[in-house]
Amino acid sequence: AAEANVTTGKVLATPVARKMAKDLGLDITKIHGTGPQGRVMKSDIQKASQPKTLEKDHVR
Amino acid sequence: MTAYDIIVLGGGPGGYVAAIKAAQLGAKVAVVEEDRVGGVCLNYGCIPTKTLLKSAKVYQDLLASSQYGIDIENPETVKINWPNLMRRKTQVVDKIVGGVALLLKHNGVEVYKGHGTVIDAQTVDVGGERLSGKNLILATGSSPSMPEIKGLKESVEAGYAVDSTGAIALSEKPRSMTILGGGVISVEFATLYRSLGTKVTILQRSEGILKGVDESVRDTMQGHLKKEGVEIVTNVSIKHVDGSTVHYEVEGQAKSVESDVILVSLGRKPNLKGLENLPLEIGEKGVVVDERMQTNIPGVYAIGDLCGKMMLAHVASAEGLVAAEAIMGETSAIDYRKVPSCIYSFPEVGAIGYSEAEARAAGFDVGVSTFPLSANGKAMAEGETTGFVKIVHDKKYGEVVGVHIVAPHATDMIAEAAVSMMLEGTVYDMAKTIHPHPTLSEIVMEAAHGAVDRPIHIIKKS
Amino acid sequence: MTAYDIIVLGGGPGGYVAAIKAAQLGAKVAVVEEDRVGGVCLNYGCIPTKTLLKSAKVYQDLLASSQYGIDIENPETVKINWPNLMRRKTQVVDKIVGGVALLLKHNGVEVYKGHGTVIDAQTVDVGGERLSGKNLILATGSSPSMPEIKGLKESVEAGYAVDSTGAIALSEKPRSMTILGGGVISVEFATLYRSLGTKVTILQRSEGILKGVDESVRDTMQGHLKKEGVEIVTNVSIKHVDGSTVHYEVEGQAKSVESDVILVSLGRKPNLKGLENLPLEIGEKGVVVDERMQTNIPGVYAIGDLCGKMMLAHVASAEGLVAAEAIMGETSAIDYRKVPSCIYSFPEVGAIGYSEAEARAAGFDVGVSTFPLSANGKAMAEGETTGFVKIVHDKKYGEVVGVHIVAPHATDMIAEAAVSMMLEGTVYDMAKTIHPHPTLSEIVMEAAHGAVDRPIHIIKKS
Ligand SMILES: Cc1cc2nc3c(=O)[nH]c(=O)nc-3n(C[C@H](O)[C@H](O)[C@H](O)COP(=O)(O)OP(=O)(O)OC[C@H]3O[C@@H](n4cnc5c(N)ncnc54)[C@H](O)[C@@H]3O)c2cc1C
Ligand SMILES: Cc1cc2nc3c(=O)[nH]c(=O)nc-3n(C[C@H](O)[C@H](O)[C@H](O)COP(=O)(O)OP(=O)(O)OC[C@H]3O[C@@H](n4cnc5c(N)ncnc54)[C@H](O)[C@@H]3O)c2cc1C
Repeated sequence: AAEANVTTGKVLATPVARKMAKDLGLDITKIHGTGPQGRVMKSDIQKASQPKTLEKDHVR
Repeated sequence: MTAYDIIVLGGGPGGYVAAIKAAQLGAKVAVVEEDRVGGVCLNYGCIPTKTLLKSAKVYQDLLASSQYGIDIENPETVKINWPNLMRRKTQVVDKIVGGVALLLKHNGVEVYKGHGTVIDAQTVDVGGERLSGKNLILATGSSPSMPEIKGLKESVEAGYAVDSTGAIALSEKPRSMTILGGGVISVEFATLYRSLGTKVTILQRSEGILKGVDESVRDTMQGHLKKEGVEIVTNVSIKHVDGSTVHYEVEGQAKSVESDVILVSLGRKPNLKGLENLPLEIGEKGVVVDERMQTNIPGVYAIGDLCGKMMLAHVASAEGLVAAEAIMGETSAIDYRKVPSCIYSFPEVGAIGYSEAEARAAGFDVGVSTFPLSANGKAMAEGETTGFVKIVHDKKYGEVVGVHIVAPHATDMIAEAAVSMMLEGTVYDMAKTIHPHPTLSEIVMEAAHGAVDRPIHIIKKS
Repeated sequence: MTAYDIIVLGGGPGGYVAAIKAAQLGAKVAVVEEDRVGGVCLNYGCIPTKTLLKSAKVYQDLLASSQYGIDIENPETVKINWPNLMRRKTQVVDKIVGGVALLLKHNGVEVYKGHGTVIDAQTVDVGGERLSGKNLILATGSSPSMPEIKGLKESVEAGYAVDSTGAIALSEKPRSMTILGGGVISVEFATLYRSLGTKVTILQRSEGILKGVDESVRDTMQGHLKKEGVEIVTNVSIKHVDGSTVHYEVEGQAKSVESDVILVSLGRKPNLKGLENLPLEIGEKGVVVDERMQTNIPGVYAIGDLCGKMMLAHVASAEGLVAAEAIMGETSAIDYRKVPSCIYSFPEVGAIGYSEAEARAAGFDVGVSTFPLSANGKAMAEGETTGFVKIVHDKKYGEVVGVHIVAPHATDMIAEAAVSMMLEGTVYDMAKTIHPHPTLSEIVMEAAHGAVDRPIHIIKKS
């Protein structure tokens, strides 16, 4: 999968990811998408919304 | 004078859906319909043609049965029972039309039977009775165009030339049929009658049939119809009609063709009768409306074939929903680039969005990927391998902007593309979507793999 | 000793797809296959069954043709030509298997014919020849389980009892067949043989057939099969087999059934022969792997039926892609909740994601909406109205988490749901997607409308 499309302006994201980001007050353009072609998925929002300490986990 | 929130003029797939939706949203609604509810689609269009096409398909399958190991000892004993075939069509239509009448009733919509004349933006007359409505939805549909061709009117009167409504109610199977025009409806009738054994000739004014359809689809369908024995004459100029004979010119040569039936399928025009009192803005294709289906007159909406944006039943219905919602304070709109259209030929065609040429003209950074049915396991298992899928995408993000399918179930298969495009899906998403094996739908995944990188199941020249 | 980047053991839809993908990504790849490439799927499973099912469908359509207005004067002259039916099956299989062999060749994959024995994680022996590979992909598939039932072995030897491979190669049409087990494969064989006129009995140990399938689908299919004349006996305990007779107990009563053929369809077990030298971790269903299909041994991957996650060809292929990509340094993974599965019965079944019960058990705020085929215009036009769609969604955002379709083309229709779920689409998106009219796929849109608010084309009790 390619890198997130942050630089190109448009963000590929799923409807559920968008709704969840809005609910949680997250800026979807700043979230790294792991779906096909860097699409932001529900799980990416869930990860981003977790406390910072946990974020290390997914860096591996 | 009975007062309504909304009066809907015309009970076709545009009008009846708008009426039901508006009623569901709480409006008091009347529908005025001079014929049966269901409009052209249910009574004379989509449904009767597909019912007859099913019979034609059964007949074809029967003739080909021995290739599947099912023998009919004496194939001459297979007979088309024309009265039964027509009876089934009528039964199916009656049942569906009856269903729509019930739906209207259950949703509390009142149906007035008769010709409606719009008096002003709030008033409609039905046979002397006056209805008043805060809003008006015009859904009067369209009728076949009968162009000025010398002798055509007489041929119609003599019973040789018919329009599509005539062509679904012939009293016997014609031995031969000449179809004037090569659009979608022509191709469906050519499929229907050719499959039943009629000698079919299509006379087409322009260079090829199915104008507006993706080039690869046109080529495939034209080739396939010819292979099935349909004669297709292009670049034709029709000179005059003489009874059962059509005289035409092609490449400077005068020719003629005689047949049992002449089917005139040269486009349709909006039904404006009854609307004369409204100062409606009317464009080239029909009544002009904005995104919410409102005409130039506030409170007066127009939908479906009357507007002529895309003369399809599902467009009429979708526009009906938009109009009903607009009146009831909800906003929605249609992206016409995401509306599928179908041809119920054998094999079927399902298409949505930009054709390859349109996409290039629109300035996309166009990527195209195709995959043939002949490399698909299920198609081989079914013995029906004519067809392909073509995915047109914008390379920038990989967004799918057009999908064109020729396949036995293409009209059902195109829904995958429709929902993908609705969700602004990319070829990456389509490729990553696991499609079940063995299915025809795998061709979509394979073509998407081809767009991303390489398909698995075909040798790609690189 | 020839050295490869990857050795793939087994050339089924798991192995051959993994090999081609890895080769496309630049690896030097060998496939070891003791039978023909294509595995169970192409040679004895998916493809031959669907080819035979097509013949059965043609036969059924033929018997029903008069309802479509196509008469066969003397229906008794319709004959199943068993040798031709079998020959077509063989031809289709040979063609597809030949195609796979060509694909492998064109992608530069070397195929070794013979039984492979893994010596260690880098070495495979094929008939004395040693191949070395930096990585190993195990794709040896599965075989039918032959449970310990008294007399079964003798019945197999006497030629009465067969497994699925035997059931696609019978020398004549059986007058009667008893099927032990009520899973997907059983239902497909029941459909096949019942449609061809065989008297079919299914003996099922548990309360109902099609364990694991959504409740509504199970009920519909069970009812439909019974209506078609398949005898389904549930809560059965099989006691012993005596030649062509199965003795069983139901509700404390001893019973028996005699038939031409006994089909044993009681599950499948992973093929571990040749893998004995590897200290593989093996779970209840098969070889245990991580998300990237790697086993407990670094560099050794396993895919497909051998792992037994979902015993489906498209799962094997998708896992093959994951393994090939993992080895070649790309990451991908499969969400098994977004994998469709199909039953090629008449009508077909296509399903994906959570069943209603599973969704509730998983703790979703479950919404369910269904729409029947009997209210669909195209289904009426085609005269095939048994079926429905059921959409299971999570009410929080409306996300679609399961779709279950019973319909003539359900196996193609489920692709719409697959791509929707891949894109995390909601019922709102499905409802707003304009579906072409008239198509079976409209039921998906209608059910989605029902999930959001109200469908248009049915009277909903509220
Ligand atoms: C042969 C054929 C096959 C077709 N097949 C398909 C297909 O497969 N799929 C598809 O999507 N589309 C198909 N179409 C097109 C489809 O039928 C139309 O797009 C659709 O019917 C348009 O719906 P509508 O509601 O706008 O108008 P209509 O269906 O034309 O309905 C208009 C209604 O208004 C009534 N009416 C008109 N004026 C008045 C008045 N003044 N007072 C009272 N009542 C009035 C008419 O009697 C009619 O019932 C086909 C068309 C034809 C001719
Ligand atoms: C009757 C039937 C119908 C089916 N229909 C469908 C369907 O419609 N759709 C669907 O998705 N699935 C269907 N399946 C399931 C499908 O066939 C399997 O899921 C699929 O074949 C699994 O692929 P695989 O590559 O893992 O294994 P397999 O297809 O079993 O291939 C394994 C290969 O490895 C070879 N092999 C094994 N051990 C060795 C060794 N030591 N050395 C060399 N070669 C070896 C075998 O000869 C075989 O060719 C059906 C199965 C059956 C039985």
